[in-house]
Amino acid sequence: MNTISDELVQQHGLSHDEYARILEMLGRVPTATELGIFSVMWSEHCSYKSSRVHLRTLPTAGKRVLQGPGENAGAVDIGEGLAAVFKIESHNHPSFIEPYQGAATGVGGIIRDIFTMGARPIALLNSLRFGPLDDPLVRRTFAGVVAGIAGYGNSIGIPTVGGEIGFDDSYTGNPLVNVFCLGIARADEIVKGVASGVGNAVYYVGAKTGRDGIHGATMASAEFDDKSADKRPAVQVGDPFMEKLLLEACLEVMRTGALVGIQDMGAAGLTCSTCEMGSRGGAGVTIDVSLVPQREAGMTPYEIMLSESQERMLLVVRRGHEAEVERIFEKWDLHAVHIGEVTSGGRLCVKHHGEVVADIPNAALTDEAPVYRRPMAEPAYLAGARQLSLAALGPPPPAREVFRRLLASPAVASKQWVYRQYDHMVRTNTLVVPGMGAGVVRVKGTTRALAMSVDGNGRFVHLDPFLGAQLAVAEAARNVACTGAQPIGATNCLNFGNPERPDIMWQFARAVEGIGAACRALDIPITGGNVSLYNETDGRAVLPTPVLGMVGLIEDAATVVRRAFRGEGDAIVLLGAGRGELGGSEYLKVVHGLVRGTPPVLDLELEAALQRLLVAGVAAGLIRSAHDCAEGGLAVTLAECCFNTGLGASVEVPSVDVETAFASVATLFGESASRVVVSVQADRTAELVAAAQAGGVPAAAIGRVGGERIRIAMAGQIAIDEPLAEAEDIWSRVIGGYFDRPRGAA
Amino acid sequence: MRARVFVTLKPSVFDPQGTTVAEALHTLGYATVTDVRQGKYFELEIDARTPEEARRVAAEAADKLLANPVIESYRIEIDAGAGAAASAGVAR
Amino acid sequence: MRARVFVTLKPSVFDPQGTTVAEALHTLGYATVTDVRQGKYFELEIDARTPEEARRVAAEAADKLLANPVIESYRIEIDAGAGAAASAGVAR
Amino acid sequence: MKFAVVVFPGSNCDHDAYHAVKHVLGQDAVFVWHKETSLSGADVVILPGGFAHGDYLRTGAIARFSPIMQEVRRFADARGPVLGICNGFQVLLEAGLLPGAMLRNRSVRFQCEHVFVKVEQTDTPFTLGCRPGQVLKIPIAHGEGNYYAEPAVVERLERNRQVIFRYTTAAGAVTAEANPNGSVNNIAGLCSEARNVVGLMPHPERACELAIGSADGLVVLESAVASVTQRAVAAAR
Ligand SMILES: Nc1ncnc2c1ncn2[C@@H]1O[C@H](COP(=O)(O)OP(=O)(O)O)[C@@H](O)[C@H]1O
Ligand SMILES: [Mg+2]
Repeated sequence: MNTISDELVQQHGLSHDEYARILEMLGRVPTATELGIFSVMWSEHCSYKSSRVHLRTLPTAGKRVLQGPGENAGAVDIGEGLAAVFKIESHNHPSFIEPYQGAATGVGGIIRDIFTMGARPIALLNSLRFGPLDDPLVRRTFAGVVAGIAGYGNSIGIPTVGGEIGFDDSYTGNPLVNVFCLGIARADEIVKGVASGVGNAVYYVGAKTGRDGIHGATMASAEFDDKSADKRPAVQVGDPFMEKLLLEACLEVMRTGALVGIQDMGAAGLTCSTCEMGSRGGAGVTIDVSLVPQREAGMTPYEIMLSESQERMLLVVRRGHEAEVERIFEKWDLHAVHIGEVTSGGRLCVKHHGEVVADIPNAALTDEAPVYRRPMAEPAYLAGARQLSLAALGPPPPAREVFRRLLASPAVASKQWVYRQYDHMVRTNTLVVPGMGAGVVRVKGTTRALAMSVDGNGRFVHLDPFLGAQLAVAEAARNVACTGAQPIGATNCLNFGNPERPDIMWQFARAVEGIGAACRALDIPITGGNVSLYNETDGRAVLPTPVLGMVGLIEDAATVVRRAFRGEGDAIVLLGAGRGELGGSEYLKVVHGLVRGTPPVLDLELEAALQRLLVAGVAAGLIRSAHDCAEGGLAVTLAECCFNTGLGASVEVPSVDVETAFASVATLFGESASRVVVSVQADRTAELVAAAQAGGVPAAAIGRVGGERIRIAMAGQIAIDEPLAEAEDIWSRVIGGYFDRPRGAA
Repeated sequence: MRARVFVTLKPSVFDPQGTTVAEALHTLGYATVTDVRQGKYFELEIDARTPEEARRVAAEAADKLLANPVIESYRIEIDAGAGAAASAGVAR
Repeated sequence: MRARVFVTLKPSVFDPQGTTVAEALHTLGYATVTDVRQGKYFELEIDARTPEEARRVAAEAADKLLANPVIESYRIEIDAGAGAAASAGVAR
Repeated sequence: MKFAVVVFPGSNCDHDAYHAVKHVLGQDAVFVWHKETSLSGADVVILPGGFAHGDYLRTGAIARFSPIMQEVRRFADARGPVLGICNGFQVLLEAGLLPGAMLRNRSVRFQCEHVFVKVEQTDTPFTLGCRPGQVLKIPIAHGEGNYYAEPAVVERLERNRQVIFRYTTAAGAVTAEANPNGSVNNIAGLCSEARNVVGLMPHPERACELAIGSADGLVVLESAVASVTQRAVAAAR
């Protein structure tokens, strides 16, 4: 009879009460393998035990939703019998420990989630957060993460069509690496992660199982501290070549009808895939781990069940079709191994050379895993941080200087150094490439296209989690609407600190409420997502960072617009109105080193009207370019519309009504929401303005495209007047400047 | 002085490149090659007076840049001069 | 038996990776590192009875696959057994 | 007219080449798996881009041993038009069907961007529809496209007019700035001595429709069609 010490229970990240529940559920002391299985399945990462009660409140239904949360990825109907299958995943902790491999395996993982559903992945995006680039260690992490994303995505041949990058001290020891993937499937051929049909064969295919990543799932659920070094052998190395073979072979197998269900082995590896598939199918699964292909000698059942080796899939194959499936995998130089069967009775039974080493009801590991309603309390910092007295800041620097400093801020500056490393054109679908707004890919065989954007703003959420999260939803949706796409579904990745702290839990809960409220108002269902908690270093949490991944549908791919101005003489129209809001802005951060104030107000009705106007205006060929105002406000937005075009702009903007000393910077750099800079053929300006007014959207023709300067006047006075080439030069060199030697230097 | 630095993946770390090379060798008929591990190899020319000094510089370079301590280990050999025998390597 | 194969770019071939490493080392303050060349390193486990046989297999593998003669040359060392001294390398 | 697109494990621009040939150009296209031993009676062979065998070891190093490569060699020896794009070019180099080798990009990073290449020679099956000196805007997407050959070989290539594409400015000037990866003499593409085998790093198949940024690459595929037609006419005479 084995015994389990308190210490062992603790090492497995299980609380006293949780262990007591295991004893009760099993009616006996667990075996070591069972203890390991419980520990990973009941970890925060796999069980969502702290977040589940909140996530349940998100709106997940909609007329296009084909698959909501609960499967490997969500799916929405995009017409013509097709579905867009998409999801976002975090790989934060692994990317800190080993940036290249951590990011690479993050990409690998989310791609598997998509093709597991029977969809061919056609686009990747990523949302990244780092500490300041002045820190050499941060630079190393940054370069490693970007190279890892490139290394995996490029090799497997899925274009990375967009993303975003933010910087803040709080991410220095805990970067965020969130990867989004979208694939296309036939709507009636979506494959699920189910095991059913007693006697059907369970197959293992892909890379061999090694000792890597053991405890990876529990690691992602524990705060970093000095002791985390002990857990470090848990680094997984990605093999994109293997994944490419798996991708092609699995899609081929799916076309045969031989498959009952399939799931990738991600976090918690074989454990998670077996019990989740069984649980979804209302069946049991019995496997013999001695049959699992192993990379190292002498692996124990515990290790095999918990290994997080990458590029592995679990399949349930209809009886009688085994040879057909094996043959397809052989063609791709993969060996599918029959490791078990589907059983009745709903238990996960693990054998080792025929001897039972674990026997657990699936439900105990999935539906009946612990769920906590953790205590919440408004954080103490909030009241103070929300106070912002502009007067106390002293006089602001001249607008021209602020403009230049903002263009040189890594958060605003061109990300070309990054996305040039990503193959963003492979598959020849990319209509809008990175740097030109939301990524847009066409759907071959149809007239349609899909726009995608990932957005989040940790500062806003830090200052008001409810509003900040709403703003993230609005920005992501607005970004896709700027291309002409109707937002039709979203996924989210919630990156927060330690949920056992009431103030963090409060941030989390409020942010989820905000996402829900905004999605309801904009009529956008959430079809899935990911939660990453314990993003802390030595007790200090990252800025609370919910990231929204938004998908929009464009009926006629030929109408797509980008952010760049199109032609000399076009009129520039500002949709929406500025209120001069500087709370949480890039301006305050860059110029005054502050994260303070209240985020911009958000009128969701106006936001919805604005997005409707954009979609209709683009479809009608009226709007020729569109770019939303985000970090850096109107002035930066205007500049970005000029960059990469050789076209300047000259505008006169109405001054906002704030303290006079700050009127200029608030007008130019304030980050009021629901604003978009569009361009329109000059003789159609009135048409657009009228359409806006009819839709209830403020609109003002503020100037025209052309010339070689960026000129912004306010109240009759020139505030900014910069040569386009100089501004573009500043903006385009920032990130590369941290990594590349200046040309000509010895 | 020349330092030769061999960087290899730690034994427990998966080596997809080595695995792929091994498979290719099998396809080519080299069945007796039972395992392949692929690593990196650096030759550093170091302006040092003593082999010890060269080794110290090479080790620092390896620690900071050439090897990734999370997944790799390295070994250094010093060629004191052209034609001189390699001094014994020190692994870490 | 273990064969160690070092593949290096021929001296006449520009080595972008080595150059980048050298620059990075200079940035880190290692001015005494005057040149860096980066190559590949393979460890082949070979089921061979004699070191000569292992060397022959390794050389064939290098000729056919591991090195590209247009830009690279290689060197082989054989570890006859654990703890045994490396036999002298043969370059080509 | 039939194009064969060879698929190695790890090829990932196979669908792009297929799409360009079949749906943009309107010609017949078939995928040919690397383990096959027949090119299915194709008139033109494309070795597409990607990461054959993961590009582990060296780009193209393992792919050259694939069974289909014997057929490709036979086809090339019979003067059939063979186009190697990016990874396909690298395979041709490793297989010895074209001279030289690829080094890491000078930047030591993968680069994906539109570049300009000048068509240096129009007497190959893949450039005969070009104007001499025509500049094409075509994307690159590679980490190892830094072409190298020994000086004597480069000299011979130049003398034999085997350099088919060169990286240039938009105006066709051969400058160091226009060279994205450090290739010797700004070489972006080559042909064999018999001129029927062409390899290039840029991706013409990704530049066949304006909607995706450029249609300048289409002329490369159109040339192949014209060349096969010409050969057929010549043979009939
Ligand atoms: N990590 C990244 N990967 C790929 N593309 C990126 C990345 N970061 C930024 N981009 C691209 O750069 C452009 C500007 O990004 P951002 O400033 O966040 O845009 P916006 O303000 O419109 O949200 C976008 O087109 C985006 O897709
Ligand atoms: Mg953004």
